[in-house]
Amino acid sequence: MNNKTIKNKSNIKALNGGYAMAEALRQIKPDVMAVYPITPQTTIIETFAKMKADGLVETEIIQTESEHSAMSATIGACAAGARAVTASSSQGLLHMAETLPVVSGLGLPVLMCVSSRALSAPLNIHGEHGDVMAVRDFGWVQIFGEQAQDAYDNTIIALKLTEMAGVPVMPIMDGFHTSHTTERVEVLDDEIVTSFVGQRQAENALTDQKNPITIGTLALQSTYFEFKVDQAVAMQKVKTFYKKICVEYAKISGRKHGLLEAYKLKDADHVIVMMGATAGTVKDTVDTLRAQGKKVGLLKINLFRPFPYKEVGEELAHAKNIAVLDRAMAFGSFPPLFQDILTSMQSAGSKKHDIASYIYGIGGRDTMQSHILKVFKDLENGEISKNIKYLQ
Amino acid sequence: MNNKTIKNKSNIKALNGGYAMAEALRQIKPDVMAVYPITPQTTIIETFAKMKADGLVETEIIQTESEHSAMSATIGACAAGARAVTASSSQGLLHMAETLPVVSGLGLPVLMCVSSRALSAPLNIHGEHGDVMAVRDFGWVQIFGEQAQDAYDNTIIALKLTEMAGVPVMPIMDGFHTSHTTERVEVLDDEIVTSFVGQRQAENALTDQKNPITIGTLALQSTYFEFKVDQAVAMQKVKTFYKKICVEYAKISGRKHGLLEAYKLKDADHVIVMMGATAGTVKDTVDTLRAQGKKVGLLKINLFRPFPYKEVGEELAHAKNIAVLDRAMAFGSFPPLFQDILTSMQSAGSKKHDIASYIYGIGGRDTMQSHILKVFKDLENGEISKNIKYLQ
Amino acid sequence: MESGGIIKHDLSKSPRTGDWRYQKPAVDKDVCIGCETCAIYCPDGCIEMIKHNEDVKNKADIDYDFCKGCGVCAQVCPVKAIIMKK
Amino acid sequence: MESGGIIKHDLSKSPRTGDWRYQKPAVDKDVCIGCETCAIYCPDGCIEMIKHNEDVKNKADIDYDFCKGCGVCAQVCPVKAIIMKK
Amino acid sequence: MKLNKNTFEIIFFARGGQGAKTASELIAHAAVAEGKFVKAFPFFGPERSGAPTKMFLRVSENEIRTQEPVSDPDVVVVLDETVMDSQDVANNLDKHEILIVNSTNSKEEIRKRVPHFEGSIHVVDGNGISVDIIGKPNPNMVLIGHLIKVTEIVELESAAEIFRGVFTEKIGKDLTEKNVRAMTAGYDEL
Amino acid sequence: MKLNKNTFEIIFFARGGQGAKTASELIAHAAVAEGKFVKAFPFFGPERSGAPTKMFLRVSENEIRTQEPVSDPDVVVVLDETVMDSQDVANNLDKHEILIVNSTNSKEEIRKRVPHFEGSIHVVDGNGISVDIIGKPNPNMVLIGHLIKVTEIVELESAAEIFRGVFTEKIGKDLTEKNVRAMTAGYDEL
Amino acid sequence: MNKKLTEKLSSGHATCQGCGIPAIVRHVLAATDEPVIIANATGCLEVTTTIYPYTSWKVPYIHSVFGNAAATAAGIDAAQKALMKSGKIDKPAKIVCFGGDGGTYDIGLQALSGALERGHDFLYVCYDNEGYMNTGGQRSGATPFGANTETAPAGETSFGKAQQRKDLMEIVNAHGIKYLAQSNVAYIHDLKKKAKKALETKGPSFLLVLQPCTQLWKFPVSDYVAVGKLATETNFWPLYEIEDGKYTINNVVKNPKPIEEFLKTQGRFKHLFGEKNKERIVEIQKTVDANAEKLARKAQIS
Amino acid sequence: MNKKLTEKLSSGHATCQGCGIPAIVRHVLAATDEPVIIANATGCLEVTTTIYPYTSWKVPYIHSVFGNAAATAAGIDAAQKALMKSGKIDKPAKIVCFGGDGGTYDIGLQALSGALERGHDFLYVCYDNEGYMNTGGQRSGATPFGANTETAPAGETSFGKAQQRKDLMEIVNAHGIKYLAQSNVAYIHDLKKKAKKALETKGPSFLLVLQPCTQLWKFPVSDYVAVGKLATETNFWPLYEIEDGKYTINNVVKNPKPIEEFLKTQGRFKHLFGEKNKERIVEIQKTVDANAEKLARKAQIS
Ligand SMILES: Cc1ncc(C[n+]2csc(CCOP(=O)(O)OP(=O)(O)O)c2C)c(N)n1
Ligand SMILES: Cc1ncc(C[n+]2csc(CCOP(=O)(O)OP(=O)(O)O)c2C)c(N)n1
Ligand code: SF4
Ligand code: SF4
Ligand code: SF4
Ligand code: SF4
Ligand code: SF4
Ligand code: SF4
Ligand SMILES: [Mg+2]
Ligand SMILES: [Mg+2]
Repeated sequence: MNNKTIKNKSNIKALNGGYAMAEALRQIKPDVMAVYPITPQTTIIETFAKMKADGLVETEIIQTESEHSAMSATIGACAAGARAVTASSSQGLLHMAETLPVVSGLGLPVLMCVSSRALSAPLNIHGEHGDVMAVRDFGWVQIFGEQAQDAYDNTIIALKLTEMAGVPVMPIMDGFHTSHTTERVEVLDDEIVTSFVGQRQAENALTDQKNPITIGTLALQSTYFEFKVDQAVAMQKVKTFYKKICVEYAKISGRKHGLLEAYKLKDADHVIVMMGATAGTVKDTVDTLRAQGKKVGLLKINLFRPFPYKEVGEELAHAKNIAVLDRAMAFGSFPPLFQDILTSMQSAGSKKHDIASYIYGIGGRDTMQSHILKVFKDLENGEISKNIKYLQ
Repeated sequence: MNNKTIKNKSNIKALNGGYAMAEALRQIKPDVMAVYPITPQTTIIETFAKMKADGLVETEIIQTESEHSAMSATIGACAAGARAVTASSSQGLLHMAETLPVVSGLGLPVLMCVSSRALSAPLNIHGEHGDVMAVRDFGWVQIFGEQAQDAYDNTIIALKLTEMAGVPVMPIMDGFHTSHTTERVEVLDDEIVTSFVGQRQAENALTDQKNPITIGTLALQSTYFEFKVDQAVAMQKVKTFYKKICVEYAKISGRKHGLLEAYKLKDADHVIVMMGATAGTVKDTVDTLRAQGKKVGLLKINLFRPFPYKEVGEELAHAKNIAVLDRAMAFGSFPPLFQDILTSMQSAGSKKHDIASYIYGIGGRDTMQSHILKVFKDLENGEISKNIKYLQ
Repeated sequence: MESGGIIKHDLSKSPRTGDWRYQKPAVDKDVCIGCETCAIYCPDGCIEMIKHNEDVKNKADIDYDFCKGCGVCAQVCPVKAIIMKK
Repeated sequence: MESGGIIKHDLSKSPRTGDWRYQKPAVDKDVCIGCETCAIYCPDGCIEMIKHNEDVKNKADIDYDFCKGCGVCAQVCPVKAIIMKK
Repeated sequence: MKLNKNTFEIIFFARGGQGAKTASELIAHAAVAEGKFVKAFPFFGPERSGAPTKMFLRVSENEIRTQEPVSDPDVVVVLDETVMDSQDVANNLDKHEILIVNSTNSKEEIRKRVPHFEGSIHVVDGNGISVDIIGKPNPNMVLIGHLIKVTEIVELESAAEIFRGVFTEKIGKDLTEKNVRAMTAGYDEL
Repeated sequence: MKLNKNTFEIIFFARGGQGAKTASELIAHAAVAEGKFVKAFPFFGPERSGAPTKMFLRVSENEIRTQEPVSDPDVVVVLDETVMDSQDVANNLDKHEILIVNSTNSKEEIRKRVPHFEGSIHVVDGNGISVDIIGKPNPNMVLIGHLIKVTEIVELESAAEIFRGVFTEKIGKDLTEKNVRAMTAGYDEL
Repeated sequence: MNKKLTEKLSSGHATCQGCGIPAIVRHVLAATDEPVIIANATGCLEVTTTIYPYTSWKVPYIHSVFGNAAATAAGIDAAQKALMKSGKIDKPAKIVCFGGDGGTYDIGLQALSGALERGHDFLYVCYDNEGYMNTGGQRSGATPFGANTETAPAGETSFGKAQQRKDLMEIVNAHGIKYLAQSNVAYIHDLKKKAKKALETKGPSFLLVLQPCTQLWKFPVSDYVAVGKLATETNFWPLYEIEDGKYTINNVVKNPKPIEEFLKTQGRFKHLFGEKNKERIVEIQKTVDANAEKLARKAQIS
Repeated sequence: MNKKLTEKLSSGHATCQGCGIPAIVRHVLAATDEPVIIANATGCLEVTTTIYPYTSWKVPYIHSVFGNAAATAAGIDAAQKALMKSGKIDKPAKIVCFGGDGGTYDIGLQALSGALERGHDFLYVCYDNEGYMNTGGQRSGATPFGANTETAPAGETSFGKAQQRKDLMEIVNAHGIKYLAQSNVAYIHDLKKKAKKALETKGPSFLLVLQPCTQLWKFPVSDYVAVGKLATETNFWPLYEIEDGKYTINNVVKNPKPIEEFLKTQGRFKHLFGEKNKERIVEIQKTVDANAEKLARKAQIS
C-alpha cells in the first residue's frame, strides 16, 4: 500500500481495522447486513450497528441467531436483488460453512468482511489465518490486507469486485493485529465512494415479479460438472476485474493495490513470501538487513483466491532461496500458501528453487523481528528444511 | 487391495459399500453412534439401525436433529470414554464443519464413515470428493478406498488407528460408486474383528469420577501454538501406526493395504495418480494399454491425510510424465491432490517432472476408459498443460 | 448454461411425467357431476374442468402429458366417474 | 503439554484473582451474625464461615487470595458487618 | 449363452418402486455365493416412485474393477413394458444379444417398438405366470428365472437358495416357495 | 523528551474497564490529527472487568509497520497503582526512560516497588486532581495530560480538540470542559 | 393442466405418483392474488420441482440449503424493506416458506425460531409427512411413536420410534406470533381458509399441514386423501388454529374413530398389529385422547 | 475459599468482579451429592473457568463449541448407558449443561430441542444475562425490549432492541418435559430447591436462571443481588415452575413495584428515561403486566 496522501480528497482518521471496514460499509450503503457476533469481528458489526442507530446509514440490519442463518439471510437478501453484506471470523466461518459454496455456486455477489482468527480446539480467540484457510476452496475471492488502511480500501474494492464478477468476496484482516489496532486511515469522501461503487444492478432478482426465477436448482450428473467448470472460469476472470478495479481505485484514492506487493524484491536473493498484517514486521526486518547490505526482500500476496500463480512465479523467478511463511497450521500436509508457491514455481516452469516452509503467529503468537531474522539467516545459510519450521 | 481369499477365516458376501461399512461397524461394536441422514451415507446408517433393531448389535444410536449435533454427541460420547462413531456426506460434513477441528484438536478417537458426494450449489447428490477435500485440513486422518471390500477393511483399520493414534479418522468411499454398488466382499469372523480392535482404553474419560478432567480449555497466545504443533506431530505419527496396523490386518485377512497402491508402476513412464473408486477403471485401462506394449501405470493413494509425501515422491521418481486426477473442483487454485503431488516431488528433491492436472467425475459424472485413454495419450505426447483439464 | 443454474419456468423443458403412467384414468364425462374434487386433489395439477357437450357444469378432463396415473382422482370422485385402466 | 489441552484441577496453577482487587472487604467479626448470606452470594466462593472466639455461630472469613473486591458481600450483609476499604 | 466372456453385463429397466433393485441383487448374491465377482448398481436419479429407472449388473469369474455404467449390455431385461414408451431399451444391443421383456404382447409387437434391434427378443408373461403361481403379480421372479436360463450366469438353485435365505423369515415358507416356483417357471419358459 | 526518535513507544497499565483504551486512543487520535502515524492496541486476554490489563501505543512521523507488541517502551503509564502488585510495570524501561504512576504515594515509595528501575518516576495524583476538577475520579485525563507534557508526542490542544469532538455530544459541554481542564492540570503537574 | 391451480406451481414435477405435497403448495398459494416469493428447504418438494433445466415454479423461488428456509426468508424480507425505502420496488411480495417436517422440526427449527423472534413478514408452511422423505424415509422429530422408519426400524428388539413427536404448534406458538394453524391436505377447504388468514397476517404466520406420504407411510398411491381424512377423524391430527393466542378447533370430532382405523391403513404401523406390540396401540390411543383433551381445554379457556 | 461451595467449582476463575454466574453454578451443583458431569456452551462461564493451564472445575467437564451443549450431553448420556450395559461403569452421573442465553435461546436452541425430544437424562441450566457477554455485550433472543446493547444500540433513530424476548420457558415446555422452572440468582433458596427437583427428575429437566451482568446491564459491581431482586419484585422475572405440565408461581408478587424501579438501576435502560423514549417504559410495563396475568391464568387452570 502506497500511502501518498491526496489531501483534498481524503479525511485522515485514527481507526482500528474493524471501524475502518464499518466506515467503508457505511459508504457502500448496503441494503442488508445480516450478522452474528464473534470476536474479533465484533468491532465491525458493533460500529456499523451504532452508525445505523444514529441514522448514519439506512441498511436493514438482521441480528440473526447463528452464523448459518446470517449467511442464509444474506443469500436471501442478495438473491432478492439487494446489496447484501455480512462479517465473520473463526468458528463463525465454520458454522456457516455449509452455505459458503452455495453462495459461490449460485454466483451471488456477497461481500463478507473477515477478521481472521484461530479455530478451536483448544479455544483461542486470537489472530491467525486458520479460519480463512479452512474455507479457501469454497469459491470465494479472498483478499488479504496488512493495515487498517487496507481493511478500508479492500472492503470498497471487494464490493465493486463482487458485483462486477458475480463471485462472492472476502476482504480479510488479521484479527486483533488489524481489527483492534487503531491506526491512521485515510477515508474517502462519501460521494466519491458512492459513485465508485455505484448501485447494484442485479441481473436476476427474486423481487422481479415479471421475470420469476428459480434459484438453487438440482443439477444431475449430466449438468453439474459443466456448472462447476463455468464457475471455475468465472473465478479465473476475477483477476482481471480485480486489477482493473485497483487501477480505478488508485485514481480516486492515490493508493496502489494489486495482486502482489513486492518489497525490495527486484534484486533480492533471499525472499520471504507471506500475507497479511505481519508483513509490516517483515518490512522493518528487510530494511534492517538491507542496511547491512543483505539482498533480502518480501513478496506479499494480496489476492489469495484466485491465486496469481503466474505472476508469483515470475516475481520469484530470480530469487535464490525462498521462505514461505504461513499463518495457518497444516496437519498431515504442508500449509496452503507454501503449496501455492510451489505450484507457482511449477507453473512458471521455474524448477530451480528449494523452498522452505515456516509457520508463524498461530493463535495470536507474537511474531518478532528476531523470528524473521532467523528465517533470513536460514535462507542465507542455504538451510532449506524439508520439514515445516515453526516460529514459536 | 489384494483379493487373495483365506477361505477358512472369511465369509464371502454380496454387499454394497454402505452395508460393508455397517457390517464392519457391527463387528467393531461401537458404544455410541450418533447420526443424521444424508444421501449417500444412508446405506450405512439404515443398515446399522436395522441391525440394532434386530438385536445384532447393542450400540446406543442417537438419531440427532442435525449433523452439527451428530458430531457434538459423538464428541460427548467419546469424551465420556465410549467408542463413538458417526457417518456423513457432503452438506452434512459442512454442517458439522465447526466441530471437526475440535475433535482433532482435542485428540478424540472418533471414527466417521464417509460416503463422499458433491457440494451445493447447484444441489447434486452424486459421488465426488469435493466434500472430503473441503475438510481435509481439519486434522482428521483420511483413508480412501476403491471397492466395497476396502470400505469394509478400512473401517476396521480406521477404528484401530484412531484409538491407537488419538487422532480422528475418516474412512472414505466414493458415494454411489462404492456406497450403493453391490460387490463381493469378504467379511471376517466376528471374533477375529473383535479381538483385532480390542476394547477402547480411554486415557481420559468424563465418566472417570476419580480423575475429573476438564476438556475443551481456552489456550491463550502463550500456549495455543504449542498445542497445535503437538497435534501436527501426532498426525505425523499416524503414518507409522497405519502401516503397522495394515501389516497386522493382512495377517488376519490376507488382504494388503497400505499408504499407496502401485499398479504396474515399476517400469511405467506415464503415470496416473489418483484416489478412490475410479482407480478400478484406470486399472482396466492400464491393462489395455499394457497389452499394446505401452509403459503406463497407476499410483493410487490410500492414506491422503497425513499425506505420504516422501513415499509418493520415491514411487514417482522414475516416471517420465505424470497426470494427477482429482475428483474435486478447484476454484482459483489447483486441486488438492495435484498440489500434494507437486509437493511430494519437491520433498523428494525430484524436480524434473512436469505434472499435469486433470479433474474428473464431478457431481457423479461417469468417467469412462475413453477419458483415461485420453489422459495417457496426453502424457505420451508430452502434452502437459499448465492449466487444469476437465474429463467431462 | 445459465450461471449458477438459475433458471426460468419453460414448459418445453419439462419431462412428460405422463411417461410414468402404467394405469390410465378415464373420465366418464356423462357420469361426472363437475364437482372438481378430483382436480383439487390431483397431485399433478393435470385435471382441468372443461365444457362437455351441452352440460352446464364443466367436466373433468385429464392432461395425459402429465398425468402419472396415481389414481387419486378415481379414489376421490364421489360418483366414481373416473376409472383406472391398464 | 497435556494432549488436546485436557487438564485436571490444580489450584497451584490458579491465578491469584486477589490481584484484581482495588477495594478490600473487611469483616467485622463482632458484628457478623453468621447468617452466611455473603458466603452464598460471593461470586468467587471465597468466604468461609469459621469459628470466631467463643461465638456459637461461625463468622464470615475472607480468602484474600481470590477475593476480587467486588463488594457484593458488603452489599448483601444484613447487618453491614463488611465494609469495603481502599 | 454362457458366462464365457470375461464379464457379463446386464441392464434391467423398470419403474421406481417395482423391485428391480431386489431382482438384480438377487442375482448378484447368487453369483457371489458361487464364488463369482459382481457389481450391481442403480442408475441414480432424483426420480420418485413411479418414474422409469434402470439397474446395472456385471458378473464375472474375475475381479471387476471398472466403475463405468454398463453402456453396452449383453442382455437387457424389461420388467415393465410401459417404460419402453420413453426409453430406448435396446440401445447398444447387437444382433447376438438378447432383450427380455415382461409382456403379454407378441414378440412381433415388441420388435416393432425397437425397430433398430436385430437380436432375439424373449417375451415372458411375468405378471400372468406370477399371478397364477403366487396369487399376485410379481413378474420380477419370473423374469429372473428366465434370465438365468438364457445367460447361465448363476445356477437356478443358487438364486433359489439366496431367495429362501433372505425371504423365508420375512414372508413365510409358503410364499417363499411360491416365489421360487415362479422363478422356476420363468426358467422353464421359452 | 521529544518525538525525536523514529517511533515513540508507550505502555499503559490499568484494569479492565478503567478506560485505558480510551486514554491511549485519545492520544492516537490527536497524533493522527497532527498528521502523525500511530498504532494503538490492547494486550488481549480473556480477562474480565477488574483484571489487570495493558495497552500499547506507538506514535511516529512515519508509517509504522511492525506488528510486534511494545516490549521496550519509552514511557510507561500506570493508571491504576494496584496493578503494580502483580505486574512488573518497569520491565525494559531503562535509565533514560520514564515511569508515570497515578498515585498518592511518594516517588520513593513507588521506586521501592520497582527496585530495578533507574529512570525517572513521575507520580501524579490523578484521582485527587480529577475529583477536584471534574467532581469524580477520572484519573486517565490527568495522566494523559501529564504524558503529553513529558513526551510531547502530541500537542495538548490537539488532544483537547479530539476529546471535545467525541465527548461534547455525549456528556455535554460542561463536563467535557472539566475533563479538558483535568488534562491540562495533569499537563501542568510536575 | 389445470390453469388456475398451476398458475404458480406447474405440472411436470417429479413428486411420486400420488404425493400429497403439490396440492398443499397449490392451494396455499391460490389463497392470494398478491405477488409471492417462495423460499424452500431441501426436501421432496424442492428436489422434485427444480431439476435443471426445468423448474415447475412460475413465481420467484429460492432454495439454498436444508435448514435455512426461514433465515432466507428473513433476508428477503429485509431486502424488500430496503428496496422499498430506496424506491427500487413498489410493493413487497408476500414471502412464503415451504419446509418439510425434517427441515422445520429438526434442522431448520433454530432458523425458524430466530425469524419468528425478529418478527419478519412471512408465512412458513411446514408440510408434515412425518419423516425425512427425500433421503428415503428416516425418522424425524415429527415421526409418531411406534412408526417404522429406516433409522428407527421395527425389528426383533424394537417397535419403531420410541419417542413422541414434537409438538411443533406449541413451540411456534411460544413465540407469540399472531396466527398459526394446523391443517391437513385431505381437508383442502380448511387449508385454503387458513392459508388466506395466514397470508393476510402482518408479521410471521405459520401453517402445519399433514401430508400423507405413500412411500413412508406405505399405502396405495391412490389413497392420500383417504388416509389423511382418517388422521383427523381419529383425532390423531385435529384441525385447529391459534389467533392472537386464542385456540379454535375447526372440526370438533364428536365420536373419534379408534386409532387403529388410521394405523391399519399404513405399512409403517403394520408391526404394531402383531402380538408383541399390541400394547403400543393402546398407548397410542391414550396419547391421542390425552392430547385431544388438552387441546379442547385450551380452546375452552383461551 | 468456601469449602463446600467450591467443591465442584473452585475459586480462581476470571469472571468479572461481581458476576452472578458462579453462584448459580455452585448452588445448582450443591443440590446433589450424586456424581455429575458438566457440559458447557461457549460463553463467559466457560471462558473464565478453563483458561489453560488452570481449570476451576473439580468435576468432569467438557466444552467443545458454542451451540452444542445439549447435543454433547446427549452423547454423554448415550455413552453412560452403553458403559453401564457393558459393565464399565457402575452408575451414571447426572449430566448438567450450563449455557448462556445466547447458547440456549439462539445458537443452541435446536440442539436443545432435539435432546429434549429424544428424552436424554440431563439437566439443562440456562444462565440468562440477556445478552452475548463473552463477546462484549450484543443482543440475543433473550435481550429485553428497549435494552441498549452493542448490536442493537440506542441512538438517534433507535431505542435499543425493538423486539420482545423469546419466551424460552414456553418453548421448552412445549417439548412436554417433566420438570422445568424459572429462577433467579438473587433468590438462592428458590434456585436450590428447584435445582434439587430438576436433578431428581428422570429424563430431561430445565432451569432458566436470571443472572444480572454488571457489564451489559451496567450497574455497580456490588449490586447483582439487589438488581436481581428487583427483577422479580417488579414481575419482570416471576419465579415459577412447571411440573408435568402444571404451573406453580413460587412467589406471587402481590403489589409488584413499577418496572421503572428495575429499569433505572441499569445503564442499559438509561436512554429510555429521556424525553424521546418515555413511552417505551409504559409499553414495557404493559407487557410485564400482561405476561404476569397470563402466567397467573396458567397457574390457575393447570
Ligand atoms: C445439512 C444437510 N443434512 C442432510 C441433508 C440430506 N437431506 C436432504 S432432504 C432431507 C430430508 C428432508 O426431510 P423433510 O424436511 O421432512 O422433507 P421431505 O423430504 O420429507 O419433503 C435430508 C435428510 C442435507 N441436504 N443437508
Ligand atoms: C459459532 C460461533 N459463533 C460465535 C461465537 C462467539 N461467541 C462466543 S461466546 C458468545 C456469546 C455467548 O453468549 P451467551 O451464550 O449468552 O453466554 P454469556 O457470554 O453471556 O455467558 C459468542 C457470540 C462462537 N464462539 N461460535
Ligand atoms: S391419475 Fe393421478 S395424476 Fe392422473 S389425473 Fe388422476 S389424480 Fe391426476
Ligand atoms: S371428482 Fe368426479 S364428479 Fe367431480 S369433477 Fe372429478 S370426475 Fe367429475
Ligand atoms: S468482595 Fe466480592 S469477591 Fe471479595 S469476598 Fe466480598 S463478595 Fe467475595
Ligand atoms: S452476611 Fe454479614 S452477617 Fe451474614 S455471615 Fe456474612 S458478614 Fe456475617
Ligand atoms: S417420498 Fe413421499 S413426500 Fe416425497 S415425493 Fe414421494 S410421496 Fe411425496
Ligand atoms: S460479562 Fe457479565 S456475565 Fe460475563 S463474566 Fe462479566 S459479569 Fe459475568
Ligand atoms: Mg418429511
Ligand atoms: Mg448471555
